[in-house]
Amino acid sequence: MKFLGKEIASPFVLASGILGISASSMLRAVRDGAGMVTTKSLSLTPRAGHDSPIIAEFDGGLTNSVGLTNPGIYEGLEEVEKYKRETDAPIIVSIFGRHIDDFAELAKLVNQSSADFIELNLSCPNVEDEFSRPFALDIHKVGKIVASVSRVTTIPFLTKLSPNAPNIIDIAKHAEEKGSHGATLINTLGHGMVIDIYTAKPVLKNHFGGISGPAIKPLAVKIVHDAYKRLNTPIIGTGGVTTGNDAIEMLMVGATTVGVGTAVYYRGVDVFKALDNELNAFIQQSEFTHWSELIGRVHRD
Amino acid sequence: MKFLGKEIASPFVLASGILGISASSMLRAVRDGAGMVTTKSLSLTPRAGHDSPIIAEFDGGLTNSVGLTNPGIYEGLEEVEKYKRETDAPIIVSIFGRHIDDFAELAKLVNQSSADFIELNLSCPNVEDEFSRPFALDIHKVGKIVASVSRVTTIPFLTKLSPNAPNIIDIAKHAEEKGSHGATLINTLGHGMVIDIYTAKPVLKNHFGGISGPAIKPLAVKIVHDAYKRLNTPIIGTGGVTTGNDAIEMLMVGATTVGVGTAVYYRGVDVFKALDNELNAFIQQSEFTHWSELIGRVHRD
Amino acid sequence: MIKYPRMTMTVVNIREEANDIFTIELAFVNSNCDIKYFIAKPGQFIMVQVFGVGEKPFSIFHSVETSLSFTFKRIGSVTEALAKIKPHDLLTIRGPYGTEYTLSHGRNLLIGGGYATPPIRMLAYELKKQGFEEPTIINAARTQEYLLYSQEFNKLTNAYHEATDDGSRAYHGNAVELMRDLLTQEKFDKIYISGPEKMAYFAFLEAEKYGIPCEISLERYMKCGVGICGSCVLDPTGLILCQEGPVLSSETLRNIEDFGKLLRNKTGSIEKI
Amino acid sequence: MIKYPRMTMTVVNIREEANDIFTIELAFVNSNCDIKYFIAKPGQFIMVQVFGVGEKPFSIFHSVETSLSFTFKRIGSVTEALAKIKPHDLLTIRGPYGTEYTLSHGRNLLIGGGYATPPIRMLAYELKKQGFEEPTIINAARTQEYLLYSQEFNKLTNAYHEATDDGSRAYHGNAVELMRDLLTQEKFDKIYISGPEKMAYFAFLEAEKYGIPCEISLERYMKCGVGICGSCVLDPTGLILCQEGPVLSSETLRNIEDFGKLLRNKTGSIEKI
Ligand SMILES: Cc1cc2nc3c(=O)[nH]c(=O)nc-3n(C[C@H](O)[C@H](O)[C@H](O)COP(=O)(O)OP(=O)(O)OC[C@H]3O[C@@H](n4cnc5c(N)ncnc54)[C@H](O)[C@@H]3O)c2cc1C
Ligand SMILES: Cc1cc2nc3c(=O)[nH]c(=O)nc-3n(C[C@H](O)[C@H](O)[C@H](O)COP(=O)(O)OP(=O)(O)OC[C@H]3O[C@@H](n4cnc5c(N)ncnc54)[C@H](O)[C@@H]3O)c2cc1C
Ligand SMILES: Cc1cc2nc3c(=O)[nH]c(=O)nc-3n(C[C@H](O)[C@H](O)[C@H](O)COP(=O)(O)O)c2cc1C
Ligand SMILES: Cc1cc2nc3c(=O)[nH]c(=O)nc-3n(C[C@H](O)[C@H](O)[C@H](O)COP(=O)(O)O)c2cc1C
Ligand code: FES
Ligand code: FES
Repeated sequence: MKFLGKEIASPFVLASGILGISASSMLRAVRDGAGMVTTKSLSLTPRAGHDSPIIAEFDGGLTNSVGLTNPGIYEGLEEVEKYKRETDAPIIVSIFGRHIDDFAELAKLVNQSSADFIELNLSCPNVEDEFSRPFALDIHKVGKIVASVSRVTTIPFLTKLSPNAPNIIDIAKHAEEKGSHGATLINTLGHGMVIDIYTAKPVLKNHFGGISGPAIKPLAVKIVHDAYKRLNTPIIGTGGVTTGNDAIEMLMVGATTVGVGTAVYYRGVDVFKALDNELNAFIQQSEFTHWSELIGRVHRD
Repeated sequence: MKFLGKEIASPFVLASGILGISASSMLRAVRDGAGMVTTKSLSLTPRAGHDSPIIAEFDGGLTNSVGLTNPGIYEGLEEVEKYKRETDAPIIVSIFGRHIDDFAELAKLVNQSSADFIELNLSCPNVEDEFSRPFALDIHKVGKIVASVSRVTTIPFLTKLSPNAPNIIDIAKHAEEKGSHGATLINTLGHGMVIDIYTAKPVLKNHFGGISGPAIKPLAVKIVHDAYKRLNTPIIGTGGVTTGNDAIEMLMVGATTVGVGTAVYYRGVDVFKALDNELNAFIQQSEFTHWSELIGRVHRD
Repeated sequence: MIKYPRMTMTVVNIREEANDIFTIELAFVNSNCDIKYFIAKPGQFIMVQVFGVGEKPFSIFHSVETSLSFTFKRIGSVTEALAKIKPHDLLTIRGPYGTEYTLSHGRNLLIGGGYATPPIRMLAYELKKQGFEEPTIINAARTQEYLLYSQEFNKLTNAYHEATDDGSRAYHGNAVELMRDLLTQEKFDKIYISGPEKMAYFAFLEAEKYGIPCEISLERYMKCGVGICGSCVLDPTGLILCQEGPVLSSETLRNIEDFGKLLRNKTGSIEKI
Repeated sequence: MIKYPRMTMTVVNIREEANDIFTIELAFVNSNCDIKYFIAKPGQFIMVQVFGVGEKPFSIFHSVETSLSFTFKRIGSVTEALAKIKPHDLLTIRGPYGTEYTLSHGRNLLIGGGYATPPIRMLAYELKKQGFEEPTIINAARTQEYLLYSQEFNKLTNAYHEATDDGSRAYHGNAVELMRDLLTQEKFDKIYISGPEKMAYFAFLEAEKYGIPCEISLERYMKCGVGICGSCVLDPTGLILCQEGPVLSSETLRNIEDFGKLLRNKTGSIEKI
């Protein structure tokens, strides 16, 4: 099975921001059965992000305010080279900028690396105060960024969007028209807040964070479902996938591959092995012969 | 403790759409410890709503596509009279219209009844196809509806809003400025989809529905938190409250009372008794003497 | 945590019991769900979903570890679709939901009417299986074609009575009339009823005269089946039939003013029965 | 379902062990949480949160059903805030996380350095409690003021050794030098180490020369503590220290090229140790 021209061994993609700082942890995900990995979102300069606590669990998932911690694009791309020396499994480099122009500058650097794909993180809801509203809420800014990246890159790139935009499907379509080669749907839902009732204080140091995990799965499934009907490019369906059955839902509504983030919290990094097994068990008992036949199944008949 | 001038025995409010069709079921919630109840949203004419399945559970809550089933305002108000003959616990009549003008017409009828309050349901995400985008996403339409209702009513009314609006806090403030006496935050998050993987079909007959339950609690808590800072009117904090501790979070971020919907699914209609007990157990072990002291606690110091 | 999982089951068999009355047997498909099997009790129901058509409540007619069955009458869209089901098709169900008949020793009278007879059949089997005394059974229908399970009832008890509205077989008259006759001749300790609500209501009144406790299974329009939509609520007590019923005792029924008189339709409007 | 609940605990006691080194004892408040108590194992850690300031990992120093304690050095914002804590204040923790020292029979050498000594103290108590042979213990610090738990170690074994960098007490030199001396005189079956990473690294190299297996507790910048942020990952194996450590065996350490050399800072950038 190929994804944007590259062979993938499984539909599971390590989502951005989960263990994706070092080549070693991404290689581990691949050894454990991930078909593809995404780096932590990289910016032009290193960022410490927010102070801990950066995660607060609730009944249904996580709220996180990591705040885009990353060692910067240069050190990040060194990890990409280390990674590519060890495996053919595709790697997606996630990038984000403070200004619209930053994206093209970052994309150019990634384009010169051994990375397979780029992902534009337009939607991280954890740095609003600093960066004003996320770009992903504004269809025109998204269009502008995508067009600028399209002009400077030769490797395919995906656009990652926020479920906070009521018009997310229109935005995804607009991005496609401006040159995006695929969509990663969805980023965390913003914002969530968890209160410690004994001290009457927010648990997160940054007070609030993006919501991920099983809680957002039906939202992600609906968005991927609708996007599949409008888009001609592949979708990395991401949001709350924790079991093989969740992944099957995601594929059936139209995801080409399936992003896995918070499930690593619940089931450890070898969740990829478990997901592969669960998916294969289903395929074996079904009329299907390969997981790719599940893609978009809900839209048939 | 008074809510908009009416005495309430507990902070717990039966949320709209849960068992709220008949006086008898609302009286039951009151007997079980609810301080206040909300009717199912009523429209000018009866509505059958969507066909079953109208609920699809996922790991974290429910998706529902009830589709605003209701016997119409006239029969609905008869139930209100039956209810008020039996109890002093306040009743909120939830109304929704197809057109902007419907709200004032409905509100006039409620104003003549024994109802204590009105709630404008501007945000039900289950009837979009029929009614185009929910009013709650459009700040100007919300303002218009609120102003029109304000002109024809003498009893206080609340505005119920949708978390799908990225500017929900601005909308709530605008509604307040136009005459709304309180805000009910939040309605279900739209839209969620649950797929049956053995048939590759959406579980809900209507394919998708609004998301409620623990999954939306951190989102609701954040919205109530932010609204408390901006509004001068009371908030019915609603979304995912399932335990006494959840209610304490909601009060601490600024809810004056706490809406309870999906918890009835998980814990039965006597959930109100359980919530009261759990809240009181906390109060007894704390430095507080009454639950009302918890309101807005997070914003102190 | 899913509180009420849906189970996708395979159709083993469908047979027409009488004109427009069908029985479907379903088998658990082990891999499909966390729930590998359940055994329902007489009186309980399941929500059965036909994809693309709808989901409706049906009483369980037979339930063992590997399979379960229900009987239905073709009257609307879902039952229309169910009647067209073929073996090996998949159906999704949830449940079992609701209260059950409580088995008790003594002289029991079981009354089943029309296509609401399945819970009575299941109850009769259960009484036998658990070694209770042979009950007296009344099975009533409009015409003889609609008398379900006659042979089985005959084997389950020596005191089996039938009634048809048109007199096409056995007693000429309805279940309540036959019951009235029986009550003048015999003493019963308990009466179990499942049938059209009017019939059940008049049977209940009759039993009250004699001071005999009943357990009666009621039907209401049920949209959710899990106690939140409110469409099945009974006045004035606010009883939630999908959870606290469908089987109700005489003590409960005495307080239900709606019983035999009013129900809520699809919109929640009150209608006469 | 919460996988890793937070527990709000009451401060029972805070004491200054040495200059800038404090021990806090926390008590479980029964009603606060689903978890009524836990008993941690030597080597495990907790994430301790001071509201409004931050959350950092600390080794557990002592753990019984009703309470637990940790020792910390005042070096930054969280430890600064912790040093100001008073009895009856509340602290929120989560854990215990991570791997533990595995107790084994034979001649054990325990090496603790500076404020990383707490797990070694807890291990020594556990060995005694479970009736293992008396271990040899090396306790090292910059100066005598920083030699923690001297009296207790003295009671726990007859083979207790101290070292100070400045020679202000006992052996003049660091832990590795003292260890080197001991190894020439005695044979050990296993070595347990907790201390600054450079010290641990050289102690490990020494043990490798003699072929003695070690268990060593490492520290890395830990933001999440639960295996998702990636800040604690060790190269080139991708070992996730917060989950698969902090206690690592010699077999594991042989494959960690970062050990004693490199770590990731707050941004994830690689720095020399
Ligand atoms: C607890 C319970 C157990 C049941 N068990 C059985 C069973 O074992 N076998 C069986 O055949 N049926 C049973 N029913 C009734 C069954 O659910 C309905 O017949 C079903 O709605 C038919 O679905 P449909 O889509 O084919 O018809 P619809 O289009 O839904 O209905 C056709 C007509 O029947 C009316 N109607 C539907 N359901 C009800 C109801 N519950 N009460 C009053 N009027 C109704 C509708 O208003 C309409 O006029 C049971 C109902 C309940 C509540
Ligand atoms: C598993 C584990 C167990 C620990 N146990 C203890 C203990 O029992 N007692 C104790 O005092 N400390 C312990 N630490 C270290 C402790 O977590 C740090 O000292 C803590 O970060 C101090 O927080 P702060 O906010 O006061 O200082 P910060 O402002 O966070 O740190 C001050 C300085 O120390 C550096 N630093 C902080 N944490 C680390 C780290 N983990 N690795 C390398 N450099 C770091 C920072 O970069 C900075 O330069 C442990 C760490 C780990 C990972
Ligand atoms: C701790 C954490 C950190 C994340 N960091 C990033 C990030 O740096 N860039 C990004 O595009 N998404 C980031 N995400 C979002 C995930 O990639 C993913 O889109 C989201 O969590 C939904 O998927 P999940 O439910 O499987 O976690 C992060 C999520 C979590 C939980
Ligand atoms: C089955 C169901 C029906 C609902 N119907 C209505 C409705 O008619 N009007 C309305 O304003 N909200 C309706 N809601 C939304 C709830 O009132 C509430 O705002 C939402 O479910 C979030 O709260 P919860 O998580 O406690 O359920 C409904 C919710 C559910 C689950
Ligand atoms: S069917 Fe919905 S409450 Fe009973
Ligand atoms: S501290 Fe986050 S992965 Fe270990």
